[in-house]
Amino acid sequence: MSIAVAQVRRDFLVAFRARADAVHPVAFFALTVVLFGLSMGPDRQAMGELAPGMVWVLALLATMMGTDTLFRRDFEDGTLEQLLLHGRPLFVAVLAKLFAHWCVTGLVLTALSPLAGLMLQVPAEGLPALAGSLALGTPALTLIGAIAAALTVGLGRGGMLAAVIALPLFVPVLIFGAGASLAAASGASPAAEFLWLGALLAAALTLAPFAVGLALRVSQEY
Amino acid sequence: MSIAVAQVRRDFLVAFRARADAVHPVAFFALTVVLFGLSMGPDRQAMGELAPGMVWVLALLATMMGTDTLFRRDFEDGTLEQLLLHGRPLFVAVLAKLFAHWCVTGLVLTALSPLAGLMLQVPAEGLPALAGSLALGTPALTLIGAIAAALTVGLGRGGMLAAVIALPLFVPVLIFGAGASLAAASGASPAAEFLWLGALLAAALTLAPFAVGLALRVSQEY
Amino acid sequence: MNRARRGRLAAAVFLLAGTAATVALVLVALNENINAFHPPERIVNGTAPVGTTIRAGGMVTPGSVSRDAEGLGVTFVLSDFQGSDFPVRFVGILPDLFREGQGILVTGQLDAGGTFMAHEVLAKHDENYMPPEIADLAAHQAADP
Amino acid sequence: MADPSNEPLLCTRGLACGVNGRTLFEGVELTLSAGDLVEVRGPNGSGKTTLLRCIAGLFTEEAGSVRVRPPERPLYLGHKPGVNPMLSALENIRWYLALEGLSRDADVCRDAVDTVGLGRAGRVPCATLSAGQRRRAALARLVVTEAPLWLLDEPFSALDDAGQDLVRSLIDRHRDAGGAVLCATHEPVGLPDAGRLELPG
Amino acid sequence: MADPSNEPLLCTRGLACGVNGRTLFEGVELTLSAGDLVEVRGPNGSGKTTLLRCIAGLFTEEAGSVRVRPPERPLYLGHKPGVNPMLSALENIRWYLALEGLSRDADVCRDAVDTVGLGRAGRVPCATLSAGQRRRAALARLVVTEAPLWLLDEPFSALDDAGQDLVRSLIDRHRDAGGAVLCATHEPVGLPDAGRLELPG
Amino acid sequence: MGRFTTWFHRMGSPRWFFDLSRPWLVGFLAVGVTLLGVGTVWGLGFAPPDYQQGDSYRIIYIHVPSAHLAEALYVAMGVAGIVVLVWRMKLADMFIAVTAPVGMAVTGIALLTGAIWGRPTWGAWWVWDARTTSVLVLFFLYLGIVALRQAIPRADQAGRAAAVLAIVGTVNVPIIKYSVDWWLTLHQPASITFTAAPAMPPSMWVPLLINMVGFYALVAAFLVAGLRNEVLLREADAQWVRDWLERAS
Ligand code: HEM
Ligand SMILES: Nc1ncnc2c1ncn2[C@@H]1O[C@H](COP(=O)(O)OP(=O)(O)OP(=O)(O)O)[C@@H](O)[C@H]1O
Ligand SMILES: Nc1ncnc2c1ncn2[C@@H]1O[C@H](COP(=O)(O)OP(=O)(O)OP(=O)(O)O)[C@@H](O)[C@H]1O
Ligand SMILES: [Mg+2]
Ligand SMILES: [Mg+2]
Repeated sequence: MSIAVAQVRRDFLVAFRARADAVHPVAFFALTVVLFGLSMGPDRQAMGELAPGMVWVLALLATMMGTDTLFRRDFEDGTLEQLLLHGRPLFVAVLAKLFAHWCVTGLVLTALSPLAGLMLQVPAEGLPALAGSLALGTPALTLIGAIAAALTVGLGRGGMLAAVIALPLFVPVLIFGAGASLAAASGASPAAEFLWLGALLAAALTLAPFAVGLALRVSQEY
Repeated sequence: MSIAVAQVRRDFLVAFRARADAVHPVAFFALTVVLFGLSMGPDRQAMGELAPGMVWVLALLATMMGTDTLFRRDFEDGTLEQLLLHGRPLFVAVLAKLFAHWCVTGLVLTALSPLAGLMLQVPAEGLPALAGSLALGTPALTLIGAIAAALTVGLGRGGMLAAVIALPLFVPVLIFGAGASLAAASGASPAAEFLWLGALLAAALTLAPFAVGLALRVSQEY
Repeated sequence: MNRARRGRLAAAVFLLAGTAATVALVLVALNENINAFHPPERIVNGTAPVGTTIRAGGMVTPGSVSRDAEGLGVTFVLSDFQGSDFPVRFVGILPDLFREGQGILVTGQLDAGGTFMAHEVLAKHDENYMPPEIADLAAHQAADP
Repeated sequence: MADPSNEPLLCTRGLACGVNGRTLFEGVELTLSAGDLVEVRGPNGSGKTTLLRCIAGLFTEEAGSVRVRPPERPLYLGHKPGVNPMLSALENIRWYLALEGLSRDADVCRDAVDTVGLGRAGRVPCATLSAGQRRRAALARLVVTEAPLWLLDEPFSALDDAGQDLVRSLIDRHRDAGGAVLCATHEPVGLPDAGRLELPG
Repeated sequence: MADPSNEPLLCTRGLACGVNGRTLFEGVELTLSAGDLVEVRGPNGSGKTTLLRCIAGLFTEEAGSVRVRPPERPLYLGHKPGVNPMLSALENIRWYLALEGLSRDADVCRDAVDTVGLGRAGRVPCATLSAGQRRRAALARLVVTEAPLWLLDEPFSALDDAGQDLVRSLIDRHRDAGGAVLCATHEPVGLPDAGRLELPG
Repeated sequence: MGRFTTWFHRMGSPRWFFDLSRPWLVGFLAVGVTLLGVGTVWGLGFAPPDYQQGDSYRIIYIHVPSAHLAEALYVAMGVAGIVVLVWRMKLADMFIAVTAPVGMAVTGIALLTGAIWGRPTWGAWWVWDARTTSVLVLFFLYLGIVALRQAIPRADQAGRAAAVLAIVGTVNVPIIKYSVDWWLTLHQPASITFTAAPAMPPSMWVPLLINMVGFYALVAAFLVAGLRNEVLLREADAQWVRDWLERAS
């Protein structure tokens, strides 16, 4: 357990030191929301109908960009090697790392999503479902994105390759997440979508840490 | 002049060797178009009206992600130092680099945009203006994005910081670009927007190479 | 000419040419009006598209505002005071500045009958500020010169 | 640390590695017991780094076997320092101790950082350190570790004379305490009783 | 290359550099004329790299002046090799020649790559080379350049014995041809008539 | 400009500024607080209501000064940026460091008051017209400078990078200023210009002017205080700072 605590502590400390880095997924989210608002022309009502989906896609993109740097820095300075060598259960350390990362990205995105929704004209009754679906969805996205990030970490490519690998896996999360918020915004009950989201999160939480560990080992050898 | 030719040749060669890397902005564009299509729910007409703006935002994001890696690789392996040291007009080399980069990203995005427009239900009469505005707009985006990329290259942060810096400068390009395509899609004449886009491109083409050169020199010292 | 001098000359020429091109394009562009909205004339003569969301503007014709007996519905006529005007229908809360003679921007769709079904009404305010008494005075002066 | 069992700390049998079908080395037979020091020598590109990473478990061998005496894991110090640039040397070593499951006593960390000669430079983020100072921050791991087998890849690189002496004394102390060291290097370590493995390249 | 004018190749007066308000060195007075070799020595973190980068124009001095004899620019070989990993050593050197405005003759490139001992390894993308081989790819610049002033930052690092001898012979040849070399290093270069600049650290 | 003068600028200025600026701080603070008090009470309590907007127009007394200041601060940063790059004057670099967050806050106030004002007058909290959008861009430019500075570990280099960005961003300022004339915006054109009589009576514009000057003075006081702080931080190793700290404590 102490290894999880130490890892979380370290990653929070790093995030705090590299503040600019840690808030960037969030800044990216805010900026893209603004860009979408800008580009949409005069039709505010049509926008409101589509907006929950947009917010979801933007949150997804922001999460994805965040996961990209998740292991890269550690790979480059060699601390990832040390993490792989220590011989205690790797998935605990991985989970701790992902948890710390989610706290400074997904959680903040979730908290900001109602504001973003307002800017993009989401009807007020859709906002709780939007935030709720993101609260369930962003951890799943982080977990899935981490697999792609781990696989590509050694390649020194920008986040693009990871994005291409992860996006197909993101699709189910996106469909149910956006579905839940769209349903709520148009007055329907989003219960079914929420259950699916929960199932996806549970699955990701169970499998992803092991997949990430494996992927990290493999990518050391590129 | 020979320096420009040599730089373009080299960058094409690198792009060809690191194919996977070069096509990623394009793959990102394609995937996000699909994601948006997926997340938008059933209202196809509302979507059609907003779609030109969406395509534009997605092209902008893809370009931005591309510019991020523009100098990073060269910085890390030290070839950027050599580029800065050679003592011939730096802006020529910078322009050559940006030209090569635009050919493998912006140009391809432009070529793909009618297809993306069709997927997102842009009315047929809006497609030529969409592609045309991207043809003028993406080089401007590349030039502007390069300034931000150059400023942040030494920091080893993901592309996020560059995104935050560049996005405000992107806004005018986005407004006129999306404006032109929206106008054309709704049957109006996009002539004025095209002129503005042209003016922005000319301004970016004139100033950006020098700003990039300056920024590269400054960021060497971080 | 040595290498450094030649480089500087190239840069200067490049900068000059680029600036000239930019200025020329801006000047042409400024002459071209951006169709941010459709003036009454275009709505009336049928240039504005029917059935898609557009933006239109004009002045509220004095005496044309009629509110529904029940609900928030309101109908009024927008005009350019040069012979073109068209009816607008809106359901919702109007801005404080909405009044007769005021410049208004509406967003919505033109229906087949030529009525503009607005879903948003924005009031444009000009740069003049004055106390009510002076405004009254000015109005009187304008009325009887 | 000195283990009563007689099993050697490291034992490879017929080890072979290759990349893209080209064999770098084959038939490497190494046995390291307590107190052993073996230098891996060879021209550039001969596979020294690959051999060390293979023994550490970071690269998969083509043939043969590697056995590190369980339950131990080797300490690996590679080309990359393994030091987070946003954290100070002190904070880095704390994290490493937690990974290894060792006591994270503040004194232990401070001693380690002082031992490698960082002093005040050990309290600022490593991003602001020079190449050699960052390398020293990595050496602090050698001070605190309890792993009996060390795998060092060019441990002298970027270090000044004092730094090189420091590495030598650390290796010495470790051998005295019953450890073993496998060290890839281009210049002799300069310690007595050193074995030598030549990779032909 | 031998210039008739009597101006020295490099001349610094009262040069001082610092980071974040801390002064690393000050009052550095260096004059390098044709045939000079000066070793910059000093403990880790004393500012050797900073000095070289400052002379190359990659870092801004705090006080004093640097003058490299115009119209020349120095050659700088830093901690980073300056070699694109996607390109082969051959392609890298071709690009460098174009930057410098020199002839990009295929023979010249091939000779350079052979001289630094890469041979067949000079034809594959540098990403697949070992640390020392990549360093050799960077050394190829020393073979082709016409810059009279060389700034070398730890040129021996990661090189095997043959590689170190190669660097020595390149420096020798360059001095004979009327060039000058400023070299930051932790071990003596081992060439006659070497000057020495000690940074206190 | 000779090397000596450059040296003089870099080494001499911060201390010179620190020694002289204490009275400025007090003066700006006093003027700012007084004028803001007078102007605000006059504007909110005694100025006449508007013939169309009634009392809601009174937000003008905060909106206009903050909006104006937001632009002015950015221009000042751009000028400081040129000084940093050309003469390497440390004080200019510190000025950017201190101004960016203040400018961001002031821009935030302008945006917020504009949005609050827009709801009753225009009928919408936010519209994407040229004026509002360009001010939002201004906000993000400030944000970019703050983020960039924060990310760079070396202070001098951070200053130069921020200077580049500050200079590049100044193209936005004329756009903000003239957007209301160049394009059709929902935002009104200028009421007060230097070339024509104000489009409002003195009973309205005098308190506005007082508030404007008060705002400027208050922000100047903030900047001086911030700069003094920055000088101490940046020169912490210098002997004179140690002496000063000794005397202060
Ligand atoms: C969020 C929305 C708004 C933004 C971003 C904004 C921004 C600005 C800016 C930047 C200026 C300074 C122009 C200059 O340099 O002179 C300004 C001035 C002004 N604004 Fe706004 N504004 C907003 C909303 C409003 C609203 C709703 C009103 C009232 C109808 C308003 C009334 C004014 C007035 C009266 C001036 C002074 C004009 C002058 O005489 O210079 N603004 N605004
Ligand atoms: N990015 C940075 N930010 C702040 N300080 C730095 C930075 N880079 C280097 N320094 C400081 O500058 C000093 C000199 O660094 P430099 O790299 O020049 O040393 P060096 O003599 O080359 O050392 P080495 O022998 O380890 O390579 C170091 O003490 C370091 O703390
Ligand atoms: N990622 C890779 N892909 C393909 N080949 C590689 C890769 N990394 C290394 N090699 C090859 O493996 C060989 C051995 O590399 P290694 O790094 O083990 O050598 P080394 O003995 O450590 O050399 P040096 O003394 O230069 O550090 C090299 O010839 C290199 O060509
Ligand atoms: Mg090696
Ligand atoms: Mg160094």
